[in-house]
Amino acid sequence: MKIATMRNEAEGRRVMQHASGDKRFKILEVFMKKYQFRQDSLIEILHKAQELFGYLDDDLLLFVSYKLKLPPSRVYGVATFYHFFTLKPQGKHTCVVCLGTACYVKGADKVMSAIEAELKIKAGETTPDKNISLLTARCIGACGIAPAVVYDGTVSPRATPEGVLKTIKQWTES
Amino acid sequence: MAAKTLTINGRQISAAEGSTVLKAAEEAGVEIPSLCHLDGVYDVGACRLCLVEVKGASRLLPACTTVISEGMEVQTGTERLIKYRRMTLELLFAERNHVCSVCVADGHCELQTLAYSLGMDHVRFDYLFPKWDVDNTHSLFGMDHNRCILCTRCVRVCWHIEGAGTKNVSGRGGQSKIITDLNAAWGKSDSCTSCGKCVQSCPTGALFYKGSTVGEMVRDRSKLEFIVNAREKKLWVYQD
Amino acid sequence: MSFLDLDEFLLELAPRVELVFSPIMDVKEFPADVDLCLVEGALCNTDHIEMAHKIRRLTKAVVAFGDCAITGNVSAIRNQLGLGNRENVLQRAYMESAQLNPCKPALKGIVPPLIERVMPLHEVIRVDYFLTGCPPHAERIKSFLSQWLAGQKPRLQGLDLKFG
Amino acid sequence: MILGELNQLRDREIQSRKKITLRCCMAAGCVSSNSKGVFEALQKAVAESGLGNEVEVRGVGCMRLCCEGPLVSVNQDGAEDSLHVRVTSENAASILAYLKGGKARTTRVDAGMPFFKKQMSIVLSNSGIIDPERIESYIAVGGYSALHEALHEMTPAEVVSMMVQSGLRGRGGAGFPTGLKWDTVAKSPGVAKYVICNADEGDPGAFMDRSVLESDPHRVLEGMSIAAYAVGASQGFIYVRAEYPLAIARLQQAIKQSKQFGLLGAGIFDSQFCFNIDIRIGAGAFVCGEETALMASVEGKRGTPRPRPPFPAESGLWGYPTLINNVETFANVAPICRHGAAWFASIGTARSKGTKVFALAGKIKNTGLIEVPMGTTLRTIVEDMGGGAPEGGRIKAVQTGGPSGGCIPVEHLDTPVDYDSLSQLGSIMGSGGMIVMDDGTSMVEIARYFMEFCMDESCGKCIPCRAGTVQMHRLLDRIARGQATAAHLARLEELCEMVKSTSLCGLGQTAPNPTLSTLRFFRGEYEALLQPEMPGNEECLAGVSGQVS
Repeated sequence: MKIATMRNEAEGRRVMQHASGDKRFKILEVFMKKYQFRQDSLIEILHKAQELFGYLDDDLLLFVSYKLKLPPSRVYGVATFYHFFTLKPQGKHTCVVCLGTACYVKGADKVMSAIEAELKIKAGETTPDKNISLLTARCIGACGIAPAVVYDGTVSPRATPEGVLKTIKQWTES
Repeated sequence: MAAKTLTINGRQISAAEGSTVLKAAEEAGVEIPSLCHLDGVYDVGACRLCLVEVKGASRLLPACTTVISEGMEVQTGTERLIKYRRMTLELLFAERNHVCSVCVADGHCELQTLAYSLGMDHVRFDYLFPKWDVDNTHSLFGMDHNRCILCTRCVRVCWHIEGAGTKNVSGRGGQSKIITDLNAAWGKSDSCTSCGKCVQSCPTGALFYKGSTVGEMVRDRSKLEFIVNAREKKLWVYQD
Repeated sequence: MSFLDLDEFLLELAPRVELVFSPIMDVKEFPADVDLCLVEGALCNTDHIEMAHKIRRLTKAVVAFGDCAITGNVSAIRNQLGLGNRENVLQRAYMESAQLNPCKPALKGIVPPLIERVMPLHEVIRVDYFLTGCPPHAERIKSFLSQWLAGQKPRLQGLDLKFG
Repeated sequence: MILGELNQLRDREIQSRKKITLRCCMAAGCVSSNSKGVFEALQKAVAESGLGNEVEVRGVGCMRLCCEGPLVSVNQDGAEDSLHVRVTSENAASILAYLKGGKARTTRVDAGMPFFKKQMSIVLSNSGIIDPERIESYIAVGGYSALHEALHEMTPAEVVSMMVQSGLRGRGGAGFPTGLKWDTVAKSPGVAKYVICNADEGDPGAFMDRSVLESDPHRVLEGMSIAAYAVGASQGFIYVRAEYPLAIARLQQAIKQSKQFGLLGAGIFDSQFCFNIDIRIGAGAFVCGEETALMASVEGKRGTPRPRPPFPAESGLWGYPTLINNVETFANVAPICRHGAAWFASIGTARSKGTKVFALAGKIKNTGLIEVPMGTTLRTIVEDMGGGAPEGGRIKAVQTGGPSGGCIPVEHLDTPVDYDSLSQLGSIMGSGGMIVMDDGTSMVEIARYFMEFCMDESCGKCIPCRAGTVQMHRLLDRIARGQATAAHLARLEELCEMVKSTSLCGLGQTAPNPTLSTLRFFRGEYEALLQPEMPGNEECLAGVSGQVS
């Protein structure tokens, strides 16, 4: 555990900080303070932590459990319960294929298979070169434009296997 | 304390107000099967084995979390309930790798006992044969996830009685797993006090004393009850 | 072996039943019109499956005899090792675990082709009775056979249904 | 804020309106088709054409015909003039040319087509009309006047009784009478009480709540405030899916504005009533739509449900009485307050009052959002409004209720849409997802798809759901692959019944519904995939017959 005790010169008292000196921990701490370090804010804190760091590693989860005064097992249990949190680093690009019912009946499964075949990875995995992570969603609520695919956070309508492969190829070639 | 009168399987009984159906039945000598209930810790109503029929209720109700009321009419062993309980056990046996013949808890296992008492002589669902780890890193105890039924008794005793919060559940659905701290090796746990309460609470052979071999893992639940009674009722002298 | 633990009951049994097929008998073909067949062991290879179907066709009452036949038991542990296919099983058994002369049986017809997944008997054929235990205790066998010989539908309960 | 100020704001906003309004859809569906680009192009074109005094470009919420987005609606003197579809940033400017008598290079659709004309708007009455990012825009259409009325002219008990009389039932799926729920919470003793808005719209294929939040967030806040007043709560939470970033942003904005205007916080409308709302963002767990799981998640825990009773109305968030309603339910509250319970109760059928918003999607020409009175037939929705199957297809079934619902075959299209009729057909109203399937859709595949969904989303707490969904999925998969016998099908049905009866929460209890309903209406499709059993082995795997026990 890389949490160190440091002396806060200005206030003349000892405070706990993350030993790495990584600024992002400070930002996260400020965010936690906004929630008064309330234990029920755990999920919001984890959202913020993932936004800052990209994924939740052990060190980060320990920091959160320390600050929120929660058992580490509880924090880990919550972080692994929800699909949205990832404990592994993601690729440079993310491609989320919506597999909601509307997208499914309009051929999202074919779009998915095309990407899996092209990248040779399965849903939930990242290419070995850490370039692209392939993810699925259980409905992003964009059923009117099904099938929907989300490239790096931007929703794209009416996906086809050909269209998706074009975007993927741009990523693999750049 | 006020008492409530109710009928269980047609027999009129009375029990203290606020009792659960499970407790009232137990006091009246009616056994209701259960795997997640453990005296001394809060109930979660998860195993669904203690489901009973209550007249007027639209659904089956878990005896462990249903509080008795005046005039309640409870059936604990209808054909339908027995059928469901048997299927629940079959689902459990198929879910992980419960191989009684090589299990440390053989002969002392609540899952096994329920199986034969409910007449489960074979499992009609596909065995899933998942690959789960065995954590043997702790100096005193071991955990074989292959035999875990996710009743969460260990999680509850660790939090509720020991107060360590070492154990919890990670993942979800069929991928749920009992973890130690941040999914660490048990032997490396910072928070585990090695009190052994989780081992005492386990209904199957998932948690065991190291060194026990087939059929040797016998548990003493009275220790758990003792410590709970000691704290809650100030009964600090162990009574047989 | 636990069948032999029946001791004197075997003598009682002898005049009342005709043993027509068994591993300890020199009979190659499974005969027709069998009244009762106690099937031991899980199904691991194609011969087992063929045999199971033959038994079912020619037998009135089939008993899954012992935990292996009922659950797969220890013989099904290879399923959870995730070995994936029979080649890997042979590799593990004959090569990796061998202490001397590692070599895989290669000649055709010696080892029947292994099936991908070890199965309990009832996954393949209809089973009339299940006699649990590893091994099933002699008392349990005796109770079962006595009821059956008396013309009843055998019923076992309580501890007589215990696995392991 | 007092009433006078509210009215002043309203009047000022109305006066500032221009002769012509160009409404550009800025809800998630259209945004993904670059409606932002269209919006900017329109603004630029207005500025360049010097029509700034006459023409206002307004970003609005959902205009419903999502499949044709981005949508731009032209309104002159308060009446809709034309609706432009699939507008691009390139051809957007030509709409201005059209206004000056020229020709628009955009495609137009008939705003009088049945898709629009057969709708009846209560929940969506402001959707596509007001700017969801400006509270003034909501106030201009009478927003927050209902809250004022409730606070100053009604007692909490009167508000509850009004809800009871309106006959409103929960729009989240189960259809529990809303008034009864409010009444229970109001009567439950507690030093604290909470109001939760369930915006964890998890049903795949449903996007009504997203649209309401993106198009008219203040309506939900106002509904929650009225509810809080009625039950005596001072803190509210909106639990919204992380998959809806735009809805979250608009809600945050709306809460901020409401606080600035004194419509949230202490002493609202100069009364004793204090109410605050916090947003809780879900993290991708369908089970959190179940109210006890949702509360666990709001408390920052694993979203696992717990047995009921005790019901949340008696013992909910942190053990205090808690009112949980869905987005659409809260969205109905302010209109009921404004127009009265009798007005609301006059709409719909005997046991299902008001309107229902549906997300129409799948193999159908017009996909998008519709709001119709309860009791409208499926045929009206699918054939008249939806325009039937796309070219070459024939409608086979309509799926309602998502993974908890069922498939209604085309023969039953004349069924009126209300809670009871749908449940008689083995489906449920659900939250409002309506997926149309055509000839090309295999019903066994659909059942397997939903079972896989439930299996992945099972929280793992109770055994029937955790292990039962896995086994049901295996059986469905085996059937779909053509490797099953009649015995497997019998086993599947037996297991469906068991999981339905024994699971802890709604997820498990309803997980078998898509399978059971497709079995009920499309059994032939299952049977066509079955293999014959080997002779002498017919009962193999058939279940409990003939065993020792």
